[in-house]
Parts: sequence; C-alpha cells; structure tokens
Amino acid sequence: MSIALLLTVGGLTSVGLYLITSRSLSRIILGFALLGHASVLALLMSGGPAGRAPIADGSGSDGFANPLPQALALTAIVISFGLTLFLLALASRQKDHTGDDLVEDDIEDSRIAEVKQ
Amino acid sequence: MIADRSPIVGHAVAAITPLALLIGTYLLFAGHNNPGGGFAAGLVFGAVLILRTIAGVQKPVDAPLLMAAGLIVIAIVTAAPIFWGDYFGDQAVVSAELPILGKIKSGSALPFDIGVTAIVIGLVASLLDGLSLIDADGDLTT
Amino acid sequence: MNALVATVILAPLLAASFGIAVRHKARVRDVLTLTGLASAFVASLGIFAEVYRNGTSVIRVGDWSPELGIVLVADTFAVLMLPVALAIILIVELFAIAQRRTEWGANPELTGPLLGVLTMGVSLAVLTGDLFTLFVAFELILVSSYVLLTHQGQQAQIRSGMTYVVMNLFSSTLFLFGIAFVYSATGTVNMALLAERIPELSDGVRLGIGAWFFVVFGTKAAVFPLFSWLPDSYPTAPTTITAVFAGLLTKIGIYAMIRFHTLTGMDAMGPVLLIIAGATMIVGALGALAQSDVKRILSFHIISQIGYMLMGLGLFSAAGTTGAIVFLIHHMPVKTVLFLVGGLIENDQGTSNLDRNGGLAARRPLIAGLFAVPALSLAGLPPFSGFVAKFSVISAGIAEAATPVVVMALIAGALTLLSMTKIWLGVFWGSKPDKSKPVRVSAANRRLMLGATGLAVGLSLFISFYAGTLVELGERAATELRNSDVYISEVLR
Amino acid sequence: MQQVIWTLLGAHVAGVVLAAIAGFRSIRAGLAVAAFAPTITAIWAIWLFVSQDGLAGADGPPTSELVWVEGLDLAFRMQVDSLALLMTLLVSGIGALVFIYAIGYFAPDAAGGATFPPTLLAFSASMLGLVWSDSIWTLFIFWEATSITSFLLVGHKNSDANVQTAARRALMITGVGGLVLLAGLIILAQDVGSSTLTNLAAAEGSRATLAAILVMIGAATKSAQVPFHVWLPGAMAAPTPVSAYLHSATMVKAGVLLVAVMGTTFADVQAWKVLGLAFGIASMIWGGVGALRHVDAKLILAWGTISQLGLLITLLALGTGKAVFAATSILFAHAIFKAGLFLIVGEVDIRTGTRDIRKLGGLAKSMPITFAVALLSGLSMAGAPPLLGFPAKEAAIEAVLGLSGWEQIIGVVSVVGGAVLTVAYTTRFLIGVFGAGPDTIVKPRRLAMTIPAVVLGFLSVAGFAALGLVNDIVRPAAIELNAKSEVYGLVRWPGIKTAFVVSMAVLIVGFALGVGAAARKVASAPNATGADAADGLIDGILSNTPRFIAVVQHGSLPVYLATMTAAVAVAGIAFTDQVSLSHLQLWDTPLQGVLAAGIVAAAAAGAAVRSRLGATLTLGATGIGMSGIFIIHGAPDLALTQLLVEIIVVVGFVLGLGQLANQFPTVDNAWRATRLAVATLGGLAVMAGLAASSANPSGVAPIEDLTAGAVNDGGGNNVVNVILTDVRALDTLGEVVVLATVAIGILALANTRRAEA
Repeated sequence: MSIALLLTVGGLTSVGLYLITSRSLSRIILGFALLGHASVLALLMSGGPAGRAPIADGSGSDGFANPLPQALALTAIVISFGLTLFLLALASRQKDHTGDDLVEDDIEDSRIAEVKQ
Repeated sequence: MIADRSPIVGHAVAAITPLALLIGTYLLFAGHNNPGGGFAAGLVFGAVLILRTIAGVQKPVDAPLLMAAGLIVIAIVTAAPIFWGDYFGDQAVVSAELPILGKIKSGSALPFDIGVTAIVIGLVASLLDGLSLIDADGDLTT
Repeated sequence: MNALVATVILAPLLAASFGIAVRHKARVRDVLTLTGLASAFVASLGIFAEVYRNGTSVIRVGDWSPELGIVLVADTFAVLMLPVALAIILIVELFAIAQRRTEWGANPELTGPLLGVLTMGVSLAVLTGDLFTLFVAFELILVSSYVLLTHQGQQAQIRSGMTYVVMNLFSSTLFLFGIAFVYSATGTVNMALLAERIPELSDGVRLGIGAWFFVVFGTKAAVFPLFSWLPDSYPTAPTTITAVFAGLLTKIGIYAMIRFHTLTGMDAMGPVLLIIAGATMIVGALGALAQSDVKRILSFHIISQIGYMLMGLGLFSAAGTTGAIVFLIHHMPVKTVLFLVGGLIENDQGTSNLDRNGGLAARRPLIAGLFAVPALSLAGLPPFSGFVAKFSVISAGIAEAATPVVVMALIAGALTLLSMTKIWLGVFWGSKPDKSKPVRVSAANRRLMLGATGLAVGLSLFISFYAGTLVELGERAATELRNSDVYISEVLR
Repeated sequence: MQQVIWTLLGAHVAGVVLAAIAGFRSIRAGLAVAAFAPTITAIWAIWLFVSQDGLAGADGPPTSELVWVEGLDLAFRMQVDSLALLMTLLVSGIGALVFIYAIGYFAPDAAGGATFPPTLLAFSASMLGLVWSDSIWTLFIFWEATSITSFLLVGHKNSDANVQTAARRALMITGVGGLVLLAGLIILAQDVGSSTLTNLAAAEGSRATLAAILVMIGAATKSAQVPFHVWLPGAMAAPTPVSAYLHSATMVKAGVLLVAVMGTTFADVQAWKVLGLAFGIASMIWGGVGALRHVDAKLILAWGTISQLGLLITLLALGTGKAVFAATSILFAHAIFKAGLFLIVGEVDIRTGTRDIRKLGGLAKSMPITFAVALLSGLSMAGAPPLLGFPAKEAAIEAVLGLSGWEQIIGVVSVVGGAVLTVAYTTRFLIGVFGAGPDTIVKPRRLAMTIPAVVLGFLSVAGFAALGLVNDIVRPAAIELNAKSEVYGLVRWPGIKTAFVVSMAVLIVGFALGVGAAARKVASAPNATGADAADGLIDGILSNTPRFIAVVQHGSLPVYLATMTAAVAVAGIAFTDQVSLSHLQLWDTPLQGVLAAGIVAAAAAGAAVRSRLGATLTLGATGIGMSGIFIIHGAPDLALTQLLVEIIVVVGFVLGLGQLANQFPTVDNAWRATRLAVATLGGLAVMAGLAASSANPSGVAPIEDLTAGAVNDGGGNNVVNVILTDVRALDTLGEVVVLATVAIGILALANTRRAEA
C-alpha cells in the first residue's frame, strides 16, 4: 500500500472533518466533497496496488488494477455527487429563511438547556 | 436571457451543442468496452443542457418526467429476465456490427445505460431549478 | 421466489416512477403508489411463507456467482423483518393520503413516490447479502428520508434537516471507509464470505472493523452517544413522516448491526455493547421525561428502546439474540402507531404540546384506546408484545448474569412507564387549558386516519397474539445468525 | 371443567365490550351489564363449593392451559384449587355486590359511562385471572393488568390534579414493584427450572435469596406495606366502589396471595422471613397509628387496611401451619368486613356530602340500617364475638403464642399491639361517624347502595354462626399453602385459654384507647409526608431530567459530529493493535506522490481561505488532482467521471452560492482548536484502519474470474462498466434511484420557495 495515498486519505479526511464541524453549510459541503474524495480513494486502495486499466484487450488480466473497487468507488462518487447537490439546495433554502447558510442549534434543546439555568 | 443580450454567446452555445452531443453519445455507446458509460454521458448531456438553458437557447426540460421514464426503463430491464425464468437483473447480450464504433457486443446493458443517462440529465436539469435560477414561469431569473 | 424478491424491490420503484410521472393527478397517483406498496407487501408475505417452509433462499441477482456478484438472501431474520416493515409503510401511506387531503404543506404529491423509494431501500437493505449493496440500500432509505423531512421547506424542517442530513452523510462516509477496510482485509464484500474471512483476521483488525461498523450502524440506530440527531430532527417532520421514520429507520440500523455483528462473530465486543446498551436505555428514558411535547417524548423513547435491542445483541447468547430480534419486530408497529396517534392528537387538539393539551380521553375515548394499547406495549406491560420482548431480553440478561445491564433495563422500564403517564396525564386526562384550533378534517378522512391507525394497532396486537410464533422464529433466526456456517453454505452453494 | 374457566373469562371480556356499549347510554346501564359476569362466576364458585364432586372430585380441581409463547414458557395456565376458590368467592362475590352498589352510588347522568364500568369489569377479570393462575407468568401478567386497571379507576375523576397525582403515584409504586417482581420471578424460574406454581420446588442459595428479596418487595408494593404504603391512602381518590373492591377486598390482597403461595418455595430462605416480618410488623403498627390520626372516614379505613395487610404478611412470613391458617382466615374475614365498611362510608358520603368525622353526627339515628351494618362489620374488624372476625383473630393470637424464641416475642408483641390499635381505630371510626356531633342533614336512602352493605354485614354474623362452612372454605386453602395447617380449624368458643384472655384484654384496652382518641379533637388531617416524598421523588426526576439531558443533548451539529469522530477514533485504536507496516511503500510512482501532495495542499488551502469563491476553486483543484491519481491507478472511468462531476459541482457552487456573501462568516473561530483535534483524530483513525486492514488480508479478490466473466457473460471489455451495468447492476439501480430522489428533493425545495414568493 502506498504511503503517499495513505497520507492523502488521512489528509483529506482531516481537512474534511475540520470543514464539516464548521457552522457554514457551504463549508460543510466542501468538507463532504473532500471526505468523498477520501472515501473513494480508500476504496480504490483497498483493491490493491495501481495497475493497468481493467479493460480486456485479449492479453489476460495480468497486472490489472482491481476493477471491483473501481466500480464501488464510481457508485460512491455518484451518490456523493447527488447528495452534494442536495446539500447545495438545502443551503440555498436556508439562505431564504435566515439570510445565511449557517447550521443553527436545535430550538427545543436550547429551551431545555435554558430550563437548567 | 444571456442570448438576448449577447447573440454571440447564443450562437457559440448553439454551435458546440452538436459536438457535445456527439461526445455524450460516444461515451454512452463506448462505455461497455472503453472508459465512459451512461453516467458520464448523462453528465455531458446535462452540462450542455445547463449551458443552453443559461444561455437562453432553450426552455428548461421537465426533469421529473425524464427521470421517471429512465427509472421505468431500468426497472423493466432489471425485472424482465424473470419472465423467461432467469434470475432478475440478468442481462441479455447480443452482438452487432456498427459503423465507427465497430463490432459491439451489447444488449440489455444498453437500455440500462440509457436509463442512467436520462436520470442524470434530469438531476442536472433540476439543479437549475433548485438553486433558484428559474422563476415561476419557467424562465431564467438572471 | 425470484419473482417475489424482484417484486418487493422493483414494484415500489415502478410505483414511485409512475407516481412521479403522473404526480399531479392525485387519485391515479395514490392508487398507483398504494398498488405498488401493497404488491410489495403481498410479495413479502409470499417470501415469508416460502422461507418458513423451505428455509433460507438465495437469489443471485443477474445470475453471477456470489464471489463476483450480488446475492440476496432471504433467511428467517430477513423474512421476519420484511413483511412488518412493508406493512408499516403501507399503513402510513394510507394515513398520509387521508391527512394530505386535509391539511398538508407544500408538495403533497411527493409523499407516495418517496415512500416507494423508501420501501425499495428497506427491501434491499433487509434482503441483501452484500455489504456494499447494504450501503446503497441505506443511501436509498436515507435520501428518501432527507427529502421526506425537508420537502415542505419550512424553516424548522430545513434547520433540523441540515443536522439530519449532515449527520447521516458523515455516517455514510464512515460506512464507505468501513467497506474499504473490509475489502482490503478480505477481498470481498459478500457477507457470507465475510462471515468466513473476518473471524480469520487478527484480533486488532477484526475488532477495529467491528467497532467501526458499530459506529456506522449505531449512528443510524441512534445508540448512545450517537443518538442526538434523532430527537432534533424527527419531531419537525409531518406526523406521518415521523411515524415511518420512527418505525423503520433506526430499526434498519439495528437490523444491520445484528446481522453484521453476529455473522462475523464479534462476540468479544459484548461487554462494550452492554455498557452502551445500558447508557442508551437510561439516557433515552431520561430524555423522554425531560420533554414536554408528545412527539419529542416518543422520539426519545425510540432511543431508549434501541438500548434493549442492543442489550439483546450484546449478550451474544442464543437467547439474547432472540430477544433482540423479537424486540426489533415488536417495536416497529408499536412505535409507528404511537406517532400516528400523535398525529391524531395534533389534529384534534391543534397541538402536541403537553402544556396545552388535556381531556382527550373523555372527548375521544377511541383515540385514548388507540394510544393505550401501544403505550402499554411500549412500556413492556402484558399481555402485549412489548412484554414478551422485554421479558425475553431481560431473562436472557439474567441467564447470562449480566446484572448491571439488567438493572439498567428495569430502571429504564420504570422511567418509560413514568413518561407514558406523563403523556396520559397531559393529553388524555384533566381538561384542555387553551383553545388552540383543531385541524379541520372531513369525516371520511377522519375515518381513514382512524382506520389506518387501527390497522397499525391491529398489526401490533397480531404480533402480540402470535408472540409464540415470533419467538420461535426469532430463535430460528438467531440460530441461523450465530451459526454462520449454515448461512455460508446456503449462500455459496 | 376446562371450558368453564375460559367461558367465565370470556364472559368477562364480552362483558367489558357490552358494558362499554351500554355505558354510552348511561353509567347505570353499563354497570348493570357489567355485573353479569361476576355474578355468574360467583354462583359457579358457590356451586363448586357446595357440590360434592367439586374440587375433591375424580377430576381434581378444574385446570386449563393456553400456551402463549412456548419458547419462553409463557402460558395462561389456570387451576381453580381451594385457595383460588376462596379468592373467587371474594373477587366475584364482592365484585357483584360492588357493581350493584355502584348503580346506586353514581348519579344517573354521571360522566364516564363508557369507561368506568368496562374498566372495573376488566379489573375484575384480571383479578380472577390472577387468583386462578397456576404459572408464575400467568400470575405476573394479571398482576400487571390489575395495576393498570387500578390506575385508570383511581383516575376516574381526573379533572382534579390531586387525583391525577394520586393515580400516578399508585401506578409508579406498583409498576416499579412489578418490575422488581419480574426480575425476582425470572431468577426463581431459572433457578428451579419451572414456572408452575403447584408444587414449585424449594429454592435455596444466594440466587434464591436475591429472588426472595425481589419477590417480597414486589409483593409489598402491591399490598401497600410500609414504606410503599403511601399510594394506598391516595388511591382513596377513587370512587368508593373502587376503594371497597380494589383497595380493601381484592387487589391489595394480590401481594398477600403471592407471599402465601411462595411460602413453601422460600421457606428455607432466611431473608424471606426477615424481610416479610419487617414489612408486616411495620405496616401493622404504622397503619394502625395512621388510622387513629385521620379524620376522613375513608382514610381511616384505608390506613386500617394497611395495618391488616401487615398482619397478614407477618403471619405468612412466620410460615408455621397455624400462622398460615390464621392468615387465610383473616384474609377471608377481612375482605367481607372491610368491603362492607367501605360501602357504608360511600353511602354516608353520598347521603351527607362529607366523610369528615368532625362534621358527621347523629347518624346512628338518621341512618339506622347503615349504623347496624357498620356495627356488625366494625365489631368483626375489631375481633369481637359473635362475629367472623373473632375466631380469625383468635387463630392469629394463638398462632403467635405457639411460636418459640425470638419469633414468639416479636410475634406476640406486634400482633397484640396491632390488634389493640385495630380495636382502637374501629371504636374511633364508629363513634366518629355515627356518634354524637352536629346533626347532619341526610339525603334519602338509595336501595342499590344499602342492600350490598347489608349483605356483607350479614355475612360477618352468618360466618360466625355457620363457622363449619367457613372452615370448609378456609381450611383446604390453608392446607394447600402449608400442609401443617391440617390440624387447625376456626372455633366458635375457645374456652378460657391464654389466647382468649389476651384477646379480651385487647378488646378492653383497644376500646378505651379508641374512646380516648375519639374524644380528642383532631384539628386537621396529618400531613401526607410519605406520599409527598413519593411525589417529590417523581417530580424531582421529572424536573431534573432537563438538567441532565441538556448535557448530552445540546442540539449542536458540530458537537454531534465531533462525538461521532471520537467514537471512530476508538475503533481506530483497535486497529493499531498488532499493526504491521511492512506492506507499506512510499508510493506506486513518484508522480502519485506529487499529485498526493498537491491534493492535500489544495484541500488545506480550501479550509484556510475565507473567500467562498477561493474555496470553490480549491475544490476544483483537488478534484482534478484526484482524477490524476485515478489515471495513475489504472481507473480511467473514475478519472473521467470525477472530472465531469467536478465541473458540475463547481458550476453548481458558483451559481448556487452566488447570492451568499463572498466571505465565510466568522462564527467558527471560537473552538478551532477542538475542531483541529477532532479532525486530526479522524484522519489518523482512517489511516490506521487502512494500514491495519491491508496488512494480512484473509482473502484475495477474484480479479481474473471477474475479467473473464465480464468478457464472456457480460459482453464487454471494460470490466468496470460491465460490473456497473451487469454484475452489480442492482447497486447501479439503487444509485440512480438515489439521484432521481435527490432531484425530486431539489425540485421540491424550489417549489416551496416559489410558493412563498
């Protein structure tokens, strides 16, 4: 397994996490895009080392990169693409309501927390 | 409408449309043997759609209908094998000799991919709406 | 069998697609979605009958061998889960049709099709014998729930929707990482092969994978301390939506957890699971007591009850797994019907806030009755299914001498009873302090809503009545899960 | 005989439905319908008792079994043995009388017709099931059912907040007791390997001790033993028929019954006896004291009940043949006289409008029949001849006199003390209600109320007169509980023996004490300290949970995410166990290393920049970098898709967020350090997972088979595409449904925006 890729996954995850723990939904979306990259890369790495593109040309499958994780990764990319678009729409709707795209605390929880004081 | 203010943009968009459509179609058909496939094709078509809609060359499409059609096609292709006793999701493969693309072996994977394409186009088309770029009359807000 | 399995997955999808195509023709759309959901339900009964008689059935989707392709596995656990889950969705759709003809926010035409997508996801999640397909199924369930939660676009829904979506998106990301770990350690995502290969891994990797997936499934299932998103998001959705979320979503998480962690032999995680189970029960029950809104109380109850299921799993004994399964099945209709009654209360009183409620038992004894049955069942009182469920989990705990968690379970039981009296006293007894306006409901729609709620109560009573069969099947399912050799040989045959 | 049991229970269930329907008309119609099932049950029980081939016949006692959950041994196993028959006579006999009484008690237009009669009948059915049960689970099921029905009945007049609190208190105490009992019974059943009550094996060992303690606590909550007694006086908020039926004659006896049937099982467990005596004696004394302090006639009786139940528990805990026999006799006698007294209090309440003994006066003259009945029942309670209470109390005194050692001392002192108190509060009750005082205005008599009370009063006399008959009822029941009871029987005239002397002394001392207590004017009722404490506990839980829950449930998304990350970090720690790094290499190709560095740098820049547009551009850069990595890795499809996706996403960002401010808001700076820590943890966990899981794989991916399958069966050379459209087409199907649903969601949000505009 390639340390370079390993560090890339770790780095992307960390930066992604840093971003999604922010309050601004647009930052959160950026964070998820990075986390998506990280997870796709992790899937790809799980299939083994880099290799030839798995397109059969009659010379057998020697040296092929594992195609299955690629397929899984593709599905993952597509799904996270869709959900990124959905988050964008949510952010845009939140902007309609509040003028910004900040994630707010739950009102009822805050009310109960105030009872505590 | 950008096209109203700047006819050149309109012409440019109109001009690249066939080329993009060609690329998309190639991706759709080549996918089974070379990089590409329904999803990539859908994104290319979708990008063209965005471009054309923003440029004002065409009205927004009815995304839900497009996607419903795509879903129905896929569902039927997936379900069909049970009618001839195979496990569902089985693909029927046929070979055909086509110009340019050469010999392709394909089959029910093709309608499946076409369904995928339709859905992706629908998704991209809905994005324009979702980001409040389209007003109540179905026109562009910018 | 092939056709039946195809039906439970594809019929709801087709119904949803056609429903979207004709979404503005209310009657056609409702008939279509109901037909799709009903045929999936009927097919699930067929699958149940088949598996009940002939044992586990394996469908190779696309006729690929299990090493390469996707298999769907209808074993006892799956067929116990499936009909109940689909029945719930069907009932909720009935209720939703009645409710949205009366008062519904924006986009009323989408509920049916979205429930279709949800159904497809649930069927797939329950039947799949493939870890990655499980991920896709989870995404189907989640994406339909995202849209169901936010599609009316109100401010509270968007706010809680963001929390809900982001939390679940993160857990989906973790799911993908988990799949990467599993695939890199075993070279497969087929669950039968995983059941074979994961126990062969070194302890560190095996438990790491177990713990990782515990977090993934635990977030969906809302276990302590990963539960906080649930009470924030569920109550903001329209009642019908909350009802189906409450009845199903967390349960799918627990379902996946029971399946994954028993098949892959994660017995060593038992003690940790029991600690978390105890905390989940208590925190959920205390959380319920702190609330003053019916829907929020009920939301916290979900968490508390998840703790019992987790306790059954964490015991890692045959009786414990049986208990967890019985609890899981019992809980689905009970929770759904409680939220549906919550909707009836909201309609009738104009609010679900306890401080502004009261006196409903005298005015609408029928609603009180519809509430009482599942409430008693949830509190674990006989002769309802909740008693059998609690009994089986607790006696499994006592048999394993897991005293701390048993004590926690008993305390949580008492707190649950207390919170049920809180609702009962607040809503059904006393008198209504203010005049919040009831929702105007036509007689026909009221009948349909009451009928749908009654159906759900009936389902719960049916399960109570046949609790013996349920336990028997639960034992069978537990045996199948715990002796993974059988599962492996069935799938790889 | 088997059918009879189900027929009778079925009649009760049918009665519940019919009573609800009839109750919609009027409460009296509902009650009349509801009275039917208890009446036929009582008649059946009397017939069974009278007929020669009843219980002792060739078939043995009527039994019946309906398996509910075989795997858990949960079954409805019934057996009407002698004890059950005794209890049936009480439950259904008194039940029938109470239903008739209630017809008189409620005004014709009283509310709750559709709920009260069926609930009361449901209670009656539950109680019947409880006394008939021959399995500890059957018993437990009906035990809980009586708690619930009792809760509903106590809360009948629920518009009053105090009533609600009282009902809640009763439910919570008996409910928690039920849970404790459940645990005890499960331990017991697992220990002795059976759940059948008849001939339940004796339990011993430390688990048996635990079971005994739990069962005894459960019984004590139900039978209102100190300190769990606090719910019973509160339950007097219920309509009087309910108090007479549930809270004196039947339900509170459930705990006593449980202690009785478990007596032989736990005979060798020391804790059982000690705890039973502690509960029993404390309740006997404290209950008696309580009865002397209250001015509400109904509360006097309620506290008296606590005392009497204490006496029963004490005797049963002692467990000798004589004590068990005495307990059985008192159980029978108590139900008759206490129910009668409650009915009288209810009548007084209805006819005078008060139950306060300070306000009542001259009732002996204005309500002569009632007074006569009260006198009979009251003297029976005090244990005076010639009434049924007398031989029963004699038996109890004799039982404790017959003990030896410390048990004798404790037994005699407490039973005699309790008896004195009983005589005292009975005297005070009779003087207070019927003696001199301000003349109270009395409304006309209602026949339906008077007759049941008269019947019960008469039974106290008749029982003494036909003591042989009572013996025939009580003795077999006592023998079932303890074989040594065989030698005992109730005697009408014991002769001048120690017990008789003691009991006469008790009467004299008690009477004097009672007269004194009656003369002492009590200003007000004592504070319900115990009940307040119980409510305080419940309210304390309710009001403190927000404080607790605010700690774990703060409604803040970033905290939730941080919690999740911390949780996976724990998993990450598991991965680092036995990790080997030998399979790692620096990079596949140097270019990969360059691209990797570029990606991480771009990502980090994206997190650092404050401008939205800048962040979007870095996102595009990482995406392009990713495509590069994919190409190097041999994944052209991924590269192509990634590139196209990136274009759409960046366009979406620019278009969608164009309306937002150019700069990110600055709200996040407050806890940046925490976020950094969380982020680092998460990244490390993922790296640990990947590195560890790839170290020693336990299986290999079938690349060759997959390629061959794709080309031959899938008909395509691009293996990845064949996987997507064929091998794993189901995943792709799911994936595109996700996309379509997302699109629907986006359009829905757009719709709501337009609707608002």
